[in-house]
Amino acid sequence: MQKRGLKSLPREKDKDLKENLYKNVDVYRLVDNLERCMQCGKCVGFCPVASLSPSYNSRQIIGDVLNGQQERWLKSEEIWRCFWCAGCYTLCPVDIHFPLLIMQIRYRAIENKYGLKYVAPFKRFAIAAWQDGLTFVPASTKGRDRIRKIRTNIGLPPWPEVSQKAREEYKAIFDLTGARAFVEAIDENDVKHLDLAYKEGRVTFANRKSG
Amino acid sequence: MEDNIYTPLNLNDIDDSIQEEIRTKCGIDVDLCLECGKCSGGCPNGHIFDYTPRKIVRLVKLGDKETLMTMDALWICLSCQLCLDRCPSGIDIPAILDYMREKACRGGVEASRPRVKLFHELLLSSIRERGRVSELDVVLKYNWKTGEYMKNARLGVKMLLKGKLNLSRSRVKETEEVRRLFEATIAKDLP
Amino acid sequence: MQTERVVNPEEKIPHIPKAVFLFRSCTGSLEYPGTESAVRETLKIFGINSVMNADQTCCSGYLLTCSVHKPEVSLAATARNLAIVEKTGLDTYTFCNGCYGYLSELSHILLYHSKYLAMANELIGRWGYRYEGRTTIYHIQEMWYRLKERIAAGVMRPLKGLRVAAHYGCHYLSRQYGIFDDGGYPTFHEELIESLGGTPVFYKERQLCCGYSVGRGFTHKEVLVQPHLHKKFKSAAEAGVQLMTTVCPGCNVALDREQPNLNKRYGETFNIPVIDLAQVIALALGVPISKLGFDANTVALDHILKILDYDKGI
Amino acid sequence: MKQAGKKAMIIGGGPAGMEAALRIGQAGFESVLIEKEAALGGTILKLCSSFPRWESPLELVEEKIKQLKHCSYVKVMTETTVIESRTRHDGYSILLKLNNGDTTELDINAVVLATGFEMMDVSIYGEYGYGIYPDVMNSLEFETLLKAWGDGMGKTPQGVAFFKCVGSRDRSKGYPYCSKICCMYTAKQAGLVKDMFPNAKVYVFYMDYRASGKGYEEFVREVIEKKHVRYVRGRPAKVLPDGGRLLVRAEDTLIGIPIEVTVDVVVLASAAVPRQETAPLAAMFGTKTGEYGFLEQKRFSLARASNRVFFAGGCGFPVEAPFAQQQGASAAVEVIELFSQ
Repeated sequence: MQKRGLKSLPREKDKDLKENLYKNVDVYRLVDNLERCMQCGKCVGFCPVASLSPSYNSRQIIGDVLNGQQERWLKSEEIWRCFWCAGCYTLCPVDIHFPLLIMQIRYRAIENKYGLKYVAPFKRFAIAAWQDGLTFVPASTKGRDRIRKIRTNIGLPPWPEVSQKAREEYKAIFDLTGARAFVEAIDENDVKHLDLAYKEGRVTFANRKSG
Repeated sequence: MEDNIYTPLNLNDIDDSIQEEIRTKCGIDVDLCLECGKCSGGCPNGHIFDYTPRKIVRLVKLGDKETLMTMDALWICLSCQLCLDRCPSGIDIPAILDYMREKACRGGVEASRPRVKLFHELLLSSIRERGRVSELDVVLKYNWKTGEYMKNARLGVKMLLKGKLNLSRSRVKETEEVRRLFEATIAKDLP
Repeated sequence: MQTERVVNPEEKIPHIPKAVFLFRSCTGSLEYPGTESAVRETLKIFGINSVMNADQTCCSGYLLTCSVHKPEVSLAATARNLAIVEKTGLDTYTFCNGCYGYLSELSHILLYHSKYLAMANELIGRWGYRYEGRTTIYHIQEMWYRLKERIAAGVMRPLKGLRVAAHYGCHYLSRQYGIFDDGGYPTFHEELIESLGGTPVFYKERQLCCGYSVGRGFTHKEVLVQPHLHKKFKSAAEAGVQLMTTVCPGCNVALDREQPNLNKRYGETFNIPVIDLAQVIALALGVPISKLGFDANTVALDHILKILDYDKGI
Repeated sequence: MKQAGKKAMIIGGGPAGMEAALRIGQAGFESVLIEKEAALGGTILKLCSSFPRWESPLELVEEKIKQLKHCSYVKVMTETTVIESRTRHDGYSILLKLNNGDTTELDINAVVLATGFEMMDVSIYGEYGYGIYPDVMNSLEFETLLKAWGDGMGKTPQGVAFFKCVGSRDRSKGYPYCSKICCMYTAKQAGLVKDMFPNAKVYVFYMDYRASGKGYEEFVREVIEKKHVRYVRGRPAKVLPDGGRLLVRAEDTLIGIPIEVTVDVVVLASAAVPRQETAPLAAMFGTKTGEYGFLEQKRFSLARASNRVFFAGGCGFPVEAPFAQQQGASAAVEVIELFSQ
């Protein structure tokens, strides 16, 4: 057992430290102010996910995206853990909307066929949504009947009215924007193993029983 | 579904014992550390350390004895003293690593790089028996113990032809004193 | 409530509208229909007609943030839905934090990136829709707070000091600008609960996220969501919370459906029913219990109704 | 012999104002020092000890008051405020409200504003619970608590946490500028707590510590190394009530893990903003204020805001007491230069 499972990281060369490097992640220009980040750590202090799995560190993800070390995160397990609660955005002294950034990192990961197992469960919802114009429609008829029963006893129409016109238009939007191809390209059984990007360098207090 | 979910470290629960030990035993006060990162920048192996030298000093401050003893950096540090030489506060990080290495060995903690530990032991036992390192002895024992018998054999032959390999199993006259020296230091004070 | 970043109710809702456009929420209408009916019944009590429209589809924000499709879809779908609302000339009132968060974020993006607005309008133009950003997006909890005095006056079944904890949900508070309270320490739900006769509880993890919001409930249930909820419910139970209110059916799903799993996994005895703030208000204002759809909840409310000695029949 | 048409008024009796009044008086020109509080000294009266040499600030105030009494050209009027002023050809005629309630009008040829700074209202930071939890206070309020502890009153704390950059260097809820002095007075306060309660745990949550002055870095290092105050790099995210104490959530960015700590007192080093009186006074004398309400001086001048109006000390930008004095002296130089033409 010579190697302890730690593959050696390339010396973090600053080979690609060009300006506004984060632009190739922030393709939709939703986090234009990323370069204001002062690395102050307020977001990680609040983050409910970081307090459970320390290798998830939003500050370091921003730091790496700014310094051009994005590849490390594409193959990582951590970018799929964000709860999207945007508490980091609420607290950030420079108003960086981090969830919008991690959403776009996830797109880059999906393009490179990483993390598909974390998108697969929603493929069903997306496909169902084209038909129903609604999300979260239970797949089983038992589930749908239960909803119809509850809705009728409280005096609501058995099923939320979504007009046929609405469904067609909603479905058409998916086709026209190429989103349908994107959804169908998600291959559920491509369960590539994802590695924790930052587990080394983490103080693992995991097995320490604290109060 | 066992539950070793991480809970954030509470700073009040930091046990200063390891920091105290290093202050008293090695005479190093880690509070002097400016957290500037000069040591980690220069460290030749820094990029494959799981904890860079600065983070090791930080671990001492956080009192994380368990990680200090099981981390990989303990065994792949070349103790080249560059971090000590560069440190604006003169903190002797190699000495901290030496101390933690002894503590790990004494505590029976399984080394993350067993071969490195084996090599250390072979060198020391050769000095202990013969008062100095007899290279051939150590190399052969190392190959024997690691099971790679013919490792570097061709290199060995070339060195022999060039007279670079000292075949004699040389020994110091007063090996008895060297052995007593080992007994005196190893036995006692380390917890 | 303080500071100028926060809008005061009279400013955001200058006068009480006669009718509002009630934006249908997928979870709200399917998982917990009681929320939708409670909202409509309560608005009816105050003479506000809630207009719903069958052409309005899902806001598609949830699927967007689960990264299952790209922003173009959601921008176009939002533009389309809001164009429908603009045709009615009413204000958009959502009763789900998710819808509110996604609608205001996506409309913000549409109105600040003319490129995206043009793309969306061009796409939905083929069906005659056009989004100009005339409608303002509200959340129904803002209407409840705006009607605080009238609600307090109209209470027929006071909550008799029931220990109620408010769960604010992240997507509303994280809008930061133009909301009713500072994201750091909101109190306006507690004021509402107090006006209904309940005792609000400020437990330690009051503002922890429900953890379900963006699909982590499906992908990381055992790894992250359950330990996270365990932390939240342990703190709530210690503070003696008897009932929890949410303003988002998504949070309702997370907090309500997960309690039995937590009890099984951690050997706890959590029994805190979770219902929408609108349902609590409707309950206090005397709306018949049969209209509130409590049987959709996993954690039953019978012991709460017994404490408030409401006979289940009415 | 008081020279006609050479009378200066200094508004604000802090270190800057006292120094300006003294220098102008010593140069033989009449100077009127008005202060709205009952005693001269300004903010430093509230402080205990000082950096970088741990001296008591009261000694500085007593010394200055002694010198002011000694100088006959200086007239000190405490509990006096400015009501309004009319511009005249060679200055202003200023209506003052005295401590006994009635008013008086003085003809003044040069005005030195030295109204100082105050703490920003940090209740906007709901996440820290200022104004909600009693044990969360800003640094000025903490000075009074330090004094109480010094006299043996108040409960002995087990843990104190200092938060730096609350309101400063924050473009979303506060001000983008760095208030310059918080790093040093927070280190001083932390050191004092450790002196009074050696086994209390004292934490300072910082992003950087800016100690760029004579003896400043050694001062902070002494607090860290000798007094064992634990400096944690990471701006705190949240303060929660936890069994009667306060739980602080933050990240230790130097090791990259989220941390928590339970303490009894949380001190917020809030941003320093100009006092509310600065804006009306500046308007009254027609001088311009900068983006955040601080007074702006004309280019190439030391302390001149407009041809007969000068300023010194905290109302220009937050500044330590010794430097406020220096600014007071340079304002005095410009007044003296104006009077000796």
